[in-house]
Amino acid sequence: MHHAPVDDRRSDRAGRDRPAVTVLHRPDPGTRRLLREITAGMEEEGVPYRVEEAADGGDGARELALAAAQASTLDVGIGVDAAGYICVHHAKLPPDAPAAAGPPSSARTMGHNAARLVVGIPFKQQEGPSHA
Amino acid sequence: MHHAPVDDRRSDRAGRDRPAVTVLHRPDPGTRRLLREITAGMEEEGVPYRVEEAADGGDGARELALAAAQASTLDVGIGVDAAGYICVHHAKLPPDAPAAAGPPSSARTMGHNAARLVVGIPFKQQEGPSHA
Amino acid sequence: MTLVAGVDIGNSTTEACVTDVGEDGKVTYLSGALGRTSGVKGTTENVSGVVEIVRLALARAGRDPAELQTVLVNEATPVISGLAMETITETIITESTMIGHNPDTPGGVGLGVGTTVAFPELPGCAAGSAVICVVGPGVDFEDAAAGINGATARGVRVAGVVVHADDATLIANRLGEPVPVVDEVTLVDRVPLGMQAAVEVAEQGRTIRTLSNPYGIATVFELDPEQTRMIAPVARALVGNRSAVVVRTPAGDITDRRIPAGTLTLIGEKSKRSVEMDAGAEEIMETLQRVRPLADATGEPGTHVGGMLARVRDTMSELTAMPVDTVRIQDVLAVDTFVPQRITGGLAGEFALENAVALAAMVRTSRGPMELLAARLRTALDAEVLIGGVEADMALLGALTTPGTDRPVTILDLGGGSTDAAVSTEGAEVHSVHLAGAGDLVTNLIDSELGLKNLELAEEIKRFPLAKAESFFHVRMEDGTVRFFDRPLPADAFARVVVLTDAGMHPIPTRHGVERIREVRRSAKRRVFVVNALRALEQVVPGGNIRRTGFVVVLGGSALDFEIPDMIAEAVAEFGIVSGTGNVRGSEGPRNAVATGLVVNYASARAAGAATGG
Amino acid sequence: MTLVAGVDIGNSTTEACVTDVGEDGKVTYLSGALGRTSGVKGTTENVSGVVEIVRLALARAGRDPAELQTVLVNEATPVISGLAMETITETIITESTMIGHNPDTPGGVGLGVGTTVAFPELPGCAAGSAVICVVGPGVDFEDAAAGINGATARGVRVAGVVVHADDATLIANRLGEPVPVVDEVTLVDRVPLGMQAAVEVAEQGRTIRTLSNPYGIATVFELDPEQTRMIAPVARALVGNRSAVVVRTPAGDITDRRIPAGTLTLIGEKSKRSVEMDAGAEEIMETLQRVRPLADATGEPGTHVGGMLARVRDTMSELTAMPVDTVRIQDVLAVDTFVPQRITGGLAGEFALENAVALAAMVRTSRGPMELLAARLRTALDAEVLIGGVEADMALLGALTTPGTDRPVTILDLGGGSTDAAVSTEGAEVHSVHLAGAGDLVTNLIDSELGLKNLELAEEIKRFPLAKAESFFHVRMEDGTVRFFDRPLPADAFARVVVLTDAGMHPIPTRHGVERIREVRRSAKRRVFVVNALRALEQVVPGGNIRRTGFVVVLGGSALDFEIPDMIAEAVAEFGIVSGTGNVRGSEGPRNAVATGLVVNYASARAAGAATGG
Ligand SMILES: Nc1ncnc2c1ncn2[C@@H]1O[C@H](COP(=O)(O)OP(=O)(O)O)[C@@H](O)[C@H]1O
Ligand SMILES: Nc1ncnc2c1ncn2[C@@H]1O[C@H](COP(=O)(O)OP(=O)(O)O)[C@@H](O)[C@H]1O
Ligand SMILES: [Mg+2]
Ligand SMILES: [Mg+2]
Repeated sequence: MHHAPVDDRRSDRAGRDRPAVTVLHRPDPGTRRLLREITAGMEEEGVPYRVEEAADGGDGARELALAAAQASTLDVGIGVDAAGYICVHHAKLPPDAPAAAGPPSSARTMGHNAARLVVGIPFKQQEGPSHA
Repeated sequence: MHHAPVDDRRSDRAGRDRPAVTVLHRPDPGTRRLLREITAGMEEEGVPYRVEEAADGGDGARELALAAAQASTLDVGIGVDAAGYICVHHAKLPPDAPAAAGPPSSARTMGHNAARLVVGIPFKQQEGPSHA
Repeated sequence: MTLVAGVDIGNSTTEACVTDVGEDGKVTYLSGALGRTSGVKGTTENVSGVVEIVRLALARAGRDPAELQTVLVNEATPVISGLAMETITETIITESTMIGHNPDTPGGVGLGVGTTVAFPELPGCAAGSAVICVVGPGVDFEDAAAGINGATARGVRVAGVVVHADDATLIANRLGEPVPVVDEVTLVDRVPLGMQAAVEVAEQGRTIRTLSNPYGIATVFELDPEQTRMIAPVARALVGNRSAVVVRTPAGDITDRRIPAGTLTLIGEKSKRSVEMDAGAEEIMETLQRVRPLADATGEPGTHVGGMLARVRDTMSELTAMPVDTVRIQDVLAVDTFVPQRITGGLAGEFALENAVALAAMVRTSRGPMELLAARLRTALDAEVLIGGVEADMALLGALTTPGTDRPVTILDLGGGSTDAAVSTEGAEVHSVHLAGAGDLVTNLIDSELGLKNLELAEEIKRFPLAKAESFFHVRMEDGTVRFFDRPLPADAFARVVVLTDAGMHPIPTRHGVERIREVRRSAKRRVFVVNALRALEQVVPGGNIRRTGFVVVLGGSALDFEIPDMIAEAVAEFGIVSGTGNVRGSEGPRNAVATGLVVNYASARAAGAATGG
Repeated sequence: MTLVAGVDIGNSTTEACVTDVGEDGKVTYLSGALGRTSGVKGTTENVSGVVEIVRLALARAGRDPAELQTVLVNEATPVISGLAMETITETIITESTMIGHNPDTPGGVGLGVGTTVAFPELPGCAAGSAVICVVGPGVDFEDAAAGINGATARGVRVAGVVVHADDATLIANRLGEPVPVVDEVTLVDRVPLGMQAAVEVAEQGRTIRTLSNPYGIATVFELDPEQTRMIAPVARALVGNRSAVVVRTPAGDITDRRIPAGTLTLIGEKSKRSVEMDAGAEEIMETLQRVRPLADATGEPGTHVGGMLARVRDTMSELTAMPVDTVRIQDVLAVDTFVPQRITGGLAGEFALENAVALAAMVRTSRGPMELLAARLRTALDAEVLIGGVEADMALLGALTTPGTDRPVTILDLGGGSTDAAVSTEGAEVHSVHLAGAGDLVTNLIDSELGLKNLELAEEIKRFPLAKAESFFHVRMEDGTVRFFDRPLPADAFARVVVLTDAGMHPIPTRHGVERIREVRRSAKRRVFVVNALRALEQVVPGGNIRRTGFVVVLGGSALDFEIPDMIAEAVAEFGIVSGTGNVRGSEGPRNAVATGLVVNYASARAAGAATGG
């Protein structure tokens, strides 16, 4: 009967059916640092996540985010395009109305807000210049 | 800014992205009466639904329900097999652990409970002999 | 060095500590243990429990039971509590005047007025007449809607519908002109026909406005002032509902009757006063304050309170083997409560929250067969067994091992059956009281106010926070935070309010929301412990002036609660005293005070002996 | 038949009804209308509003304005209210003794004690020492964790962490041995270094137990009783937090200072009494009761209350063009409230709910330039304009058109600025009162208690139910029911508490949950209207005995509220009187009573005239 809370750091390695926000990004080496910030935002909020590389193609952050949201068991996805532009989407939102979007400098905040979309608390505001 | 509540009776005809519980059934003429009871249960609870015929195949109620749940924008689906056996599933549940299941006589209650799964209130108990 | 065990036999819990005491009185604490008290405190039934707990403590200290030299036991005077609860109001509907249940899914919105007519009679209704259609069991919703639409087409004004089945939305959705529909009326057959009636359904999230207002009913039925006065209680009973039906019957009425619960007589040492039970807790407690100290309490025979006190006395006499007529009630705590109860005469299983009074009574029995208990323990443990000092003195000594405390110190011992307090002034004079009502009363209030009929679950609700399973993989805690789980939650937890116990997640099988359950839990704790803490302090501190209390140390099992200590801190905050949960020996929290005090007492006597002897 | 309009110029709202009055006094009501009063009640500024509303009513009745023969206007004595609020407590932290904010996501669980050391100094710490690591801005969480793990590997006991960024979980997750981490400490640079400190984080859904207990802090820092007494306020300030840091600084302290708000002097017609503002609302209202009827009120100059009353007088004098020194305060309503305020000296933007007192004051000015107003209306409407009887008399006459009412009748008029009451005994003698505090005060309390700084939104929160947007397609209403929408909700509503107004869904930009906002809303309504309704009834009914009130009819804009009438019904239930919301002429609800009463009065005078004349 007792359920252990999810250990966030294991999420990447975990199976598909475990609840997690999905992050879908272009296979660009420059996004590494960004992904670290995005996932840090989610980890701080205590929401599990899974990071996946998008197959080749010309999709932008929004399309990636939507696909990620649809793949997510929590209905929330993040897309990161080759330029590092970030989009947060929800599977139940109209495709052209994502929940949030921002430049690379907003990576941490985007992670927090994807998590907050799951938790259902108000979004965090982007503070001054970013960490990224 | 003002949003009109969904008119349940229009749900069948509505588009894919509108929130609705999906009902997936085998194309058996005998299920008509059942479908009426199932959808009545949801309509009474005020939760929109959409009814679809399953393509040919040997799937049972549980498989149909799971597919329906995955197709539903509300994550909740109902499957009805050729024998009229009914299953209520949720897209986030393990495939082999549906939320509820019952014989044809429980049709109305199954409809209520699929709706309550969406609304998040305790299930209705099946009362004595059924209407169906 | 002597291996010494201190043992505190409480009403609920037996606690022990194992220590090494030097010749000079220096004490080295080795370990502690606790467990349920076996049998009634102060009787030989306690032996098995004590032996088990002392052995456990010895094992934890890594010491051989054979080494044990001395066992110190408290002077265990049983303080036993009894508990009874009586409803003092009753709501009765006569002549099917109204339907005031709150179905989950009524249909339509608005107000409809007309003459009640059974669904099969609809075709016979004259065009132009206004009717309220009463649909009995077995009628299909499509047939019902078709029948009503047909009547409307003929010019009958069907102004509202009352249905047996859970079909209100289904019917309303199929009407040409939507009208209010109230459903799940179980006894629909008893709705009087041919009478004027009004059906009202409010918008989602709102409550009705017309039928909950006497002048609204007067407008609807064109009542004169006298008739309005008569109908006013019906309006009042419907306040807060989302839907309702009012039928105008010749002698229909709804009464909120006070049940004559009887008179409680409080016999003080100097004076004696009576108070009506149905006056409520506040008045009872004020009366008690005027006759204090209490010598006994009696209830008018043949009344509810008579029965309540008789039950308490019987339990006491059974537990202590004292003759019933020698049982003296030395304190009572009355608490206002309510009990969800089915309204007599309702047509749809209407419930009302009826008022009730819970009465906890406390009896201090004569000192039990302590010598015999000591002798048995001597045999069982093969050690010297000494009966220690007065329990309150020992508890104070133990409490003073809490870091940061000093005399004058006041202890508040929040137990299961009683709330005890003692004060030790600088002159070391000790004054103590035992008050009725503590943790068990809180559990009982939670059980009855939520209608659980499950004391074990009520105890869990008391001790652990709530959450709501929001999906199969996460819960929202009562503070609004969210917690994720790896595996899907148990199916019976989903969409339910659950209590997050040590042993897992237990669903609470009621319709109450998290907020409601939380409020009942917190208010029960307040009604018992805040009231008793203030009562106890007031009685025990010099001159009743709480500001002069010194350090207040809160002890006992209920001081382990996750919110009671905060409530007490807030309640005494205005007195500007230092109050907090005890931390016996800097490590035991609010536990082990008496056991520790026994050893402290023994050691200082020994040191004094050594000093004079040497 | 004469086409007659009754017009009621209220402080907030102007109401009219249009009627045909026969020679025999028979009245046929044709239509009604209402709108905002233009300008101050009883002045010529009202003309434009009255004209517009009368025209609207005529249009609704389908009558030509030229047909209008007579306009009846109430004797509009302006009753003007002023409102002021002052904080009376202030929490101040000195010497950075504690960090008591509640970050959303602290890290780790438990209690850690050690000496504070800045993160860059960690490598210099001796093995075996216990430290609390203070991580300033700009340090990456991986670097922080690596640094701490490194120190731990060297044998330094890092017992807890205090961080500037929102990184607590990130750091805690990366520590070899998890320790409590408190984050989002904005002024982390001011945490004193080299001091003993304790960091505590409770499990999710729980609150801290050690640092909120004075004996817990005493245990941690090995304090003596005197030091414990000093630290007790810190413990008290931390009660209810999930995480906290306490630093032991030589003179650190936290004080909950009462701000000397000054003395309010209530001058009655017979006696005069003073009361300290910081004694709170209850004591102020009790003092008022002892000097009633009030002739004036003054506040000690140079104090907060002096300033409050000066502001009220200035507003009054401005609105009415009366000299400031002739303004007399005839009633006050004091209400306890609280204001969320930043704690002085806090290191992390800590907030405290400081106590405050809101004071509504009511001034009845002399009768305004009614004759001039009447003359202007005559020109503007081209009709006979008559100034009707006393307002309270007219309201009573109008209220009696509510079905089911009879004399003796009492009206309770719940307006915007004042709560008025009048009683008409069987002898037709009328007694009336005007009390300070009504709908506008409720709106102000909601605004300040929720920290909205948006009166329009506060007014919406007062009037409409709340919901929480649970997905992009559905909301959960405050009563727990769910409502679906066709299209996704506006993005700014998602996961927010929204108020469901007539004009759509408006998000409430605070962190408060539905329950909290609901409780503030309901308690504000109770504190103003339940208090004032009872005060008004008590003052107006014969002998102050509410049981002898007869029929109570609730009128006014605030009687349209979706919960105030229910609250008043519950409050007066125990008196066993008939009380409900008025339904003027069986159709107007609690509106149009004075306008209707004016016509009733005119018609019966006319009938009497016709009878004697004929
Ligand atoms: N962790 C806990 N939280 C809340 N209440 C508790 C906890 N542990 C014990 N209690 C309560 O303490 C009471 C027993 O107190 P205790 O001091 O053991 O009794 P006694 O002094 O009569 O032996 C019971 O009502 C029990 O519910
Ligand atoms: N539908 C409503 N619900 C709640 N309050 C309302 C409603 N309509 C008006 N009010 C309140 O009524 C008050 C004005 O009352 P009103 O009787 O018009 O004032 P006055 O008698 O001073 O002209 C305002 O505080 C306003 O917020
Ligand atoms: Mg229904
Ligand atoms: Mg954080």
